[in-house]
Amino acid sequence: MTGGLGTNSGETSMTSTPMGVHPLVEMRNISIHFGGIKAVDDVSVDLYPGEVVALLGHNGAGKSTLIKILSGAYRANSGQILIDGKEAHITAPRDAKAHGIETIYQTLALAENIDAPGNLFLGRELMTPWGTLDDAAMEHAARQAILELNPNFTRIKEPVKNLSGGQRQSVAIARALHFNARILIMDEPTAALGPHETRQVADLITRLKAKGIGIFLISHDIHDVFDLADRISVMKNGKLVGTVRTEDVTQDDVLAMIILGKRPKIAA
Amino acid sequence: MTGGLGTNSGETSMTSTPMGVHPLVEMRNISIHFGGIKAVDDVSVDLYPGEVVALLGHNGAGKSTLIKILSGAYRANSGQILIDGKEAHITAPRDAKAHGIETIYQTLALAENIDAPGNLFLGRELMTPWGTLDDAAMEHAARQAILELNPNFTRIKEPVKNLSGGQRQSVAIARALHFNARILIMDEPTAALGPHETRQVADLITRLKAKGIGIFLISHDIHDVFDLADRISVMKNGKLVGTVRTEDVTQDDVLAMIILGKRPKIAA
Amino acid sequence: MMSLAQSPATHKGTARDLKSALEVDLRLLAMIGAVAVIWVGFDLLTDGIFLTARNLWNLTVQTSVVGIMTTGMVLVIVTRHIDLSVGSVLGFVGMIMAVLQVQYFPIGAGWNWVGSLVLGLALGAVIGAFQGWWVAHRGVPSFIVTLGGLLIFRGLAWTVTEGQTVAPLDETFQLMGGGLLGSIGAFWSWMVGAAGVALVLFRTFAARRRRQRYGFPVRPVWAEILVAAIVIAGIVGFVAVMNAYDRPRTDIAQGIPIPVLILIGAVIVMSSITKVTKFGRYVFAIGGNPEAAQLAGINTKLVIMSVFALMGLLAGIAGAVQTARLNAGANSTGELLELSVIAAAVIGGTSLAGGTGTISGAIVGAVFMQSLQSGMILLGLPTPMQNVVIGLVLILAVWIDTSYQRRRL
Amino acid sequence: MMSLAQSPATHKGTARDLKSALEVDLRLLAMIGAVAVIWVGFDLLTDGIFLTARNLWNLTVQTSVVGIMTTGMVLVIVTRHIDLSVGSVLGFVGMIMAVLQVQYFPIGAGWNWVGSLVLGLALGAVIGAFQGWWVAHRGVPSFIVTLGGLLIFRGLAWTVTEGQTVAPLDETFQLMGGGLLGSIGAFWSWMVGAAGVALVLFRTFAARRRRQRYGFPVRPVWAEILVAAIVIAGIVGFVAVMNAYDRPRTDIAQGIPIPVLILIGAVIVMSSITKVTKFGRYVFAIGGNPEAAQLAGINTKLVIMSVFALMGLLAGIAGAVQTARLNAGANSTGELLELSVIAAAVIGGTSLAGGTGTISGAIVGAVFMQSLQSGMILLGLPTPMQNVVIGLVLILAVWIDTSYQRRRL
Amino acid sequence: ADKKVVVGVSWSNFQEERWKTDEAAIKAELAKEGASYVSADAQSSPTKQLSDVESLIARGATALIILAQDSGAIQPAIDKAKAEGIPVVGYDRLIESPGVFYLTFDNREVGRIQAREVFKVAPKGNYVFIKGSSSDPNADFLHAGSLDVLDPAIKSGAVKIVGEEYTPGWLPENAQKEMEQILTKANNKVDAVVAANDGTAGGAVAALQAQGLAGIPVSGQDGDKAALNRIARGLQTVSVWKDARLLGRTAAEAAVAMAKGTTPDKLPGAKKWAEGPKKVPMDAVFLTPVGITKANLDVVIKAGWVTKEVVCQGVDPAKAPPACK
Ligand SMILES: Nc1ncnc2c1ncn2[C@@H]1O[C@H](COP(=O)(O)OP(=O)(O)OP(=O)(O)O)[C@@H](O)[C@H]1O
Ligand SMILES: Nc1ncnc2c1ncn2[C@@H]1O[C@H](COP(=O)(O)OP(=O)(O)OP(=O)(O)O)[C@@H](O)[C@H]1O
Ligand SMILES: O[C@@H]1[C@@H](O)[C@H](O)OC[C@H]1O
Ligand SMILES: [Mg+2]
Ligand SMILES: [Mg+2]
Repeated sequence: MTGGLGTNSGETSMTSTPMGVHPLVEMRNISIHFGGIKAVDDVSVDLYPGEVVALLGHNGAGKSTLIKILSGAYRANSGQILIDGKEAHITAPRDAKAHGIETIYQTLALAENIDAPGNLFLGRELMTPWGTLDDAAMEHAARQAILELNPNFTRIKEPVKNLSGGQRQSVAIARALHFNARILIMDEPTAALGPHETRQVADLITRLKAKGIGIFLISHDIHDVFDLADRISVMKNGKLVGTVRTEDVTQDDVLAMIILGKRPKIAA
Repeated sequence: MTGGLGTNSGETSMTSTPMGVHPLVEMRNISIHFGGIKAVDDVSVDLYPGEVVALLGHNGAGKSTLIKILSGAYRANSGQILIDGKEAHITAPRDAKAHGIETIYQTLALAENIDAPGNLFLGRELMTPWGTLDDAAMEHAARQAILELNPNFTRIKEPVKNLSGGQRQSVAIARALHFNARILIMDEPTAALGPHETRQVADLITRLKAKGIGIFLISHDIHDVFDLADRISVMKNGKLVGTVRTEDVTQDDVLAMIILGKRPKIAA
Repeated sequence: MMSLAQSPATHKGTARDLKSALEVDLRLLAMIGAVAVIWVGFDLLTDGIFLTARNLWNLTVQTSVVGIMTTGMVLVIVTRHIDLSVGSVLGFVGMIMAVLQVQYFPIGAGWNWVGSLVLGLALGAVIGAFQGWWVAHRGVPSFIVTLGGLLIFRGLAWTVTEGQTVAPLDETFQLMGGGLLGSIGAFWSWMVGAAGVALVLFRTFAARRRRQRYGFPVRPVWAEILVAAIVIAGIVGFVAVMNAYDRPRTDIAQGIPIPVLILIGAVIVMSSITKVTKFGRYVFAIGGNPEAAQLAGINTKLVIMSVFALMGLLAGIAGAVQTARLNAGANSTGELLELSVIAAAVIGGTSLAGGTGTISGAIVGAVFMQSLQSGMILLGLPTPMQNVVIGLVLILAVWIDTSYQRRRL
Repeated sequence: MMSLAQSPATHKGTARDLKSALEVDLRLLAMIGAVAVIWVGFDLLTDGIFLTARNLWNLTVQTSVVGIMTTGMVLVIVTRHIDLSVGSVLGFVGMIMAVLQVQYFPIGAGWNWVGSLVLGLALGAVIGAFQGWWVAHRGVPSFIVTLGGLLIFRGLAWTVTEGQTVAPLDETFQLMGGGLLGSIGAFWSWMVGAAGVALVLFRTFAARRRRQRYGFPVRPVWAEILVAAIVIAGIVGFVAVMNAYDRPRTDIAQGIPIPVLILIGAVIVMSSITKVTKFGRYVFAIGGNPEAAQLAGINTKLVIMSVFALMGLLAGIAGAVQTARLNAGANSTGELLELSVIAAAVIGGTSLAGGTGTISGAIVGAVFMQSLQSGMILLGLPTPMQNVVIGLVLILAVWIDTSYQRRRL
Repeated sequence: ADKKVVVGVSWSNFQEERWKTDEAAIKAELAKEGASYVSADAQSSPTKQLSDVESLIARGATALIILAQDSGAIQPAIDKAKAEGIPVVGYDRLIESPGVFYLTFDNREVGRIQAREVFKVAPKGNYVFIKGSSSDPNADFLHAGSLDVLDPAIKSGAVKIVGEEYTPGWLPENAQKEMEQILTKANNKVDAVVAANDGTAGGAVAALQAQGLAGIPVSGQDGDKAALNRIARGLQTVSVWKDARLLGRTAAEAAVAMAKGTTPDKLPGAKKWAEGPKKVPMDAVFLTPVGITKANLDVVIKAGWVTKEVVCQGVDPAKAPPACK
């Protein structure tokens, strides 16, 4: 909880750097449209090291689209992204990874025909000294990473298309966590997880925070959000309703933001 | 709550018909395996009219596989399905629909290239008097059905592949609810839904119960399950841990069943 | 493959507003634009020969065989399948019809051509259904089944007469090929045009009514009128061009050639099937997600088998047209045609990944390919170089088309 | 399409246990079984000619051109693309090599064949990369790009000499075709066999070691030995057969023909690429889910372009073999070969939907097709009837294969 | 006023080496007469050929030269031309239709020459037929001509057919595979090969060479340069040479004359002929195909068809034919 700062202007977040702490990420005035629809409309959010910022909003509010711009999956029509205070040009997922951004996509983004270790290390394979894929090492590492989340998961060599919904999600989570991200984007990471597995993820998030990693968390579970997030940004119909500090608001305040699009008095 | 009956033998549920009420569905000693793995192993569950039976279990426990056998997506290697006390031969989704079984699949099962009304009425299109597709009527009906769940959803003519995760799920839910099912299977119906939309679905379930519809509900949200379910069946590694009446157990009891595979004292 | 990191276009006020008011299929317009460009290009390069009534009339006839088949191929590809056998089936069915006419049925009998035509079309449909059965019920990849079909029916086409060409054919049957007498003249052409105009007006009106009934937004009236007017102008222009070409050394107008009439019929029927029937809806659903379609209770096997049967029937019809046009049954008829038929569909926007495609696009694709070929001959480049140019233009045109698509998103 | 409502097989004790102990690729075994069946069938029908050393030797040579190219086609299809241009590229590159040898480089010079070969292969790779660029960077469907390529390079092949056949070629170059002197004799064949055996033993051992290091389960020792023994027996048997065929009218053993050696090299290299390199992993990831691959940070455009470049290179190699074999550069060389190459891959289990396929399966597929063709000629049926039979057997064999697959699940 | 003469030529399968020469000859003659040349290639498809002819007519052709892919299926194209009043020269292959001027080297005669020359060298023994594409009707004419010559010997048992295959697409590589399999089947007991053209002959010779059998009699046609070289080196027995330049020049002359109103019967050398399958009376000029063998290779060199260097490249001086001395 180093530098969490409740920004409080609705349309443009006034970022400041208290105590000289740079925000890890600043997204400024981001807009994107698909054909006629403005999926994200002039939204600004930021994220400090060791902070969890939750993105909430009704279905179709634009949450996934916003974070996909940060992860390099989409390119914004306008707006700016700053990382560590410097403008970053993220035009492809590779660029985001180079900045230490790891993402768990809502759609998981797994190669269905490849097994869990293959997916976990996709794009960052371990190699033997002879320059060949080190499948055994990858299997070993993947086993450990996934079992930590999900102790019942043993079918590690199966193509992921044959896995259950929660097993697939475990693979996606393990992949994002394995590579020491500085910035972690989690788009509904526990939607398909069982209660035990969800607990594990929550614990992990707490541990990562402690290590100074910044996390954007999209979740529909208000309980979880209040447990984990330092700040909450709420979107509605592509626009940012506002950003509040979790400690300043009640769950009902946040629900009102989500459903009615009204910013609570306290943060006004 | 007509005839909810807590069955209580672990491996084979002893179905009885108190007060002459037939169970709507009985699945008896169902097994299925994929290659080497026994995804469902000798599981028996049943469902009475107006009852909600929740299926719980860790990720990969076999919940989805079990209900896919009832919905005709998979064929069991062994076991029996009875509907209204009579053996039913369900070898294809069509057979299940003919028995009034509607399913919300965890994977949603939408045709990505088709819009929401098209998906909602897929296989049961409305026709004009001239025998052509009545797209306007379908659009009208779909709009109403979906807006009821999700008031922010306006992009009804968009191919569903362009919709957000929650919007897609709304379409799948609307489809299952629209056709007056007698038996409803819901596999994590609210996983991608926002808090408001989730509330709507819960209300709907309560109303359907009142109409005497039987519902199998798979969900990872223990709160919801306790709010909605009359009985809870827990699976672990393909096997049935046991079935309990919600009113007889605590949330911790159920969590213990899920994680440890132990049946609580009370239901023993 | 579509790039993920794409930059959606910035909002262009008037263009987008106009587009949304007109609600037209921009992809089709782009394709028609591409055709228009090469037409004008060829016309300039050939000193005005390309855009004569006569050349356009020829072009429509030359397009008809591929055009008829590509309407079926769209459905096959939309369901994520492929049919490599269409050329061979066309050849085999054509050969059978020719042999029936010349060797089995009494020459000159009035029912001769009807009998052989009906039997031929039935044969085409049965062959298609048979292949579809292997695909849908036996689970053999359609590439293999229809590659087998390609070999089998080409071989059988030879075997029927041991390679001999069968000619000449029944006089009435020949009309289907659009030869010297095979067009319907000015009066009936105008009648067909009038029917087309009536259809357009009726559909516009009916669709508007249906939407209004539910209070859905409809196009502004001026836009509705404008779109209908453009389509009607197209129809009238088409008939006028067909009528502007006279029978050689007479001043009797040819009018619409019969094979083109058959093509128009196929387009209308197949478009209707894809747009207003359950069957068409299921075809697209299967293409979008075969599992989802099955889970929705659709009898996907039956649908797929029917799609192949329909393709076989259309290959049979095309076989009749082609055989009539050649006035001969030859065992090589239709060789390599599968490639043109599939190419027309793909150029017209049908995706080999399944789930998307339009009949109208495929027809424009067929016209595009045939225009290139015919135009090339008019240009008089050395023959092998013509292929080089066709290959290049093909790639460029589809590139412009797809990149236009992408920008628009 | 796979039926969803499928009934997984009941547990068959010993068979499954044996299978899991051996961990072998059952699909490949089924394919090899199918080949064995038609071999024995042909042998009976041809009174023992089919399974003579001489015929098998011929068969390997005849398979080499398609075999070399199909190793690349597997990768192309796995990435959800297609290359229709391979036959034309083969013809064009072959023609260029022939012309360089005969018309540009000094005849008889020792470097003549090397120079023309190297330039030819480079040309093939460049052509492939060029087509891949259009597909990956410009987003034009590969069907269109390579259909364009088919037309372009066939036209250019003609243009090089205006249709004239160029022959005879350099003596050394001819060896690549496996003619009278184009095989390596008994001694070197055994050496190659020994190298193969060593490779098998080394890989078995190394893989076992690596798994054991992490305490993963490994095959029981008896199973490991059994599998290795079968593979080694295959290698030894192959060399023995190649050596059993003598140069005509001598008792000097032919041994492995050079084109077959090239094929073996292509198979080893391409198998390794698919199995042990990042590149191969990315190819499959792209086939499984192109978006996911891109989101994982893979440079998917570069991968796809490289796959096409590799395909072009292999078409160039095949062009050298084919041209050497004919001892002539002819503009028509390789016509229609694309279909055989794609068919071999599909028969061998490569799915046109992308994401699955093996090099070894594709080679077995190529052998299967060529066996049918060669066997048919031995049988002496009328040629067009041969196609009918090939078509039927093709469908049946793939059906048995796929339905066996399905039952096993 | 005299309209400019435009001669449209419809080729059947330009991929064969010889047509380029025909084209050059036609073009040269037309240029000399001030007429212009337009052309199209049907790529072995009768269907495309029909479209081609339509396009050539649209292009303003005032006379047509048609190399028919299929003499049956070309009829509608002829009808169109006639309806437009455009005269037609049936080039190389018979188009049996009244009013068409028929100018050819008789294909059946080509087949006869092929068999005759081979038969001279191998009057008895095992024969193989490599027949060319089954979808090209000419393949059957050639074969029929060969049988005209060989039938008696076959009946008497002196000649035995041990293999007979059509060659898909006329492709040399297909001919090669066929020959390999036939040799396997006959255990190399093959004494002569009647190959339908020089391309397929090339494939057959490659297969023979691989068995050390090069030198047994092999036929061909078209006078392809590679084939003439094979003859010089003793690898092929005969290539039936249809002097394409003569054929081309004559055709061009006829086309121009007919475009200007000359009727076919008034053309130089024209004679009445009605021996087609349908016995349609036509005006025709027959040119004589020449069988080129080792003995008369000088004919093609003297005619300027090829240079001596090309023909004699790589010939062993010891066994050189007279033309290479
Ligand atoms: N590729 C696309 N093409 C067209 N529209 C799109 C596309 N992706 C998203 N949209 C639209 O943009 C809007 C925002 O979608 P987004 O996925 O960001 O919502 P979300 O807030 O993540 O919702 P959810 O909670 O349901 O996941 C939605 O209306 C959606 O339909
Ligand atoms: N088609 C298939 N092929 C092979 N294995 C499968 C297949 N479908 C499911 N399985 C396996 O069967 C087991 C049960 O899967 P299922 O999807 O029923 O789990 P689940 O209880 O629904 O889990 P979740 O909560 O994650 O959705 C898992 O181990 C899964 O990997
Ligand atoms: O001259 C030959 C021609 O008659 C035939 O049709 O095609 C092949 C040629 O070689
Ligand atoms: Mg989302
Ligand atoms: Mg599940």
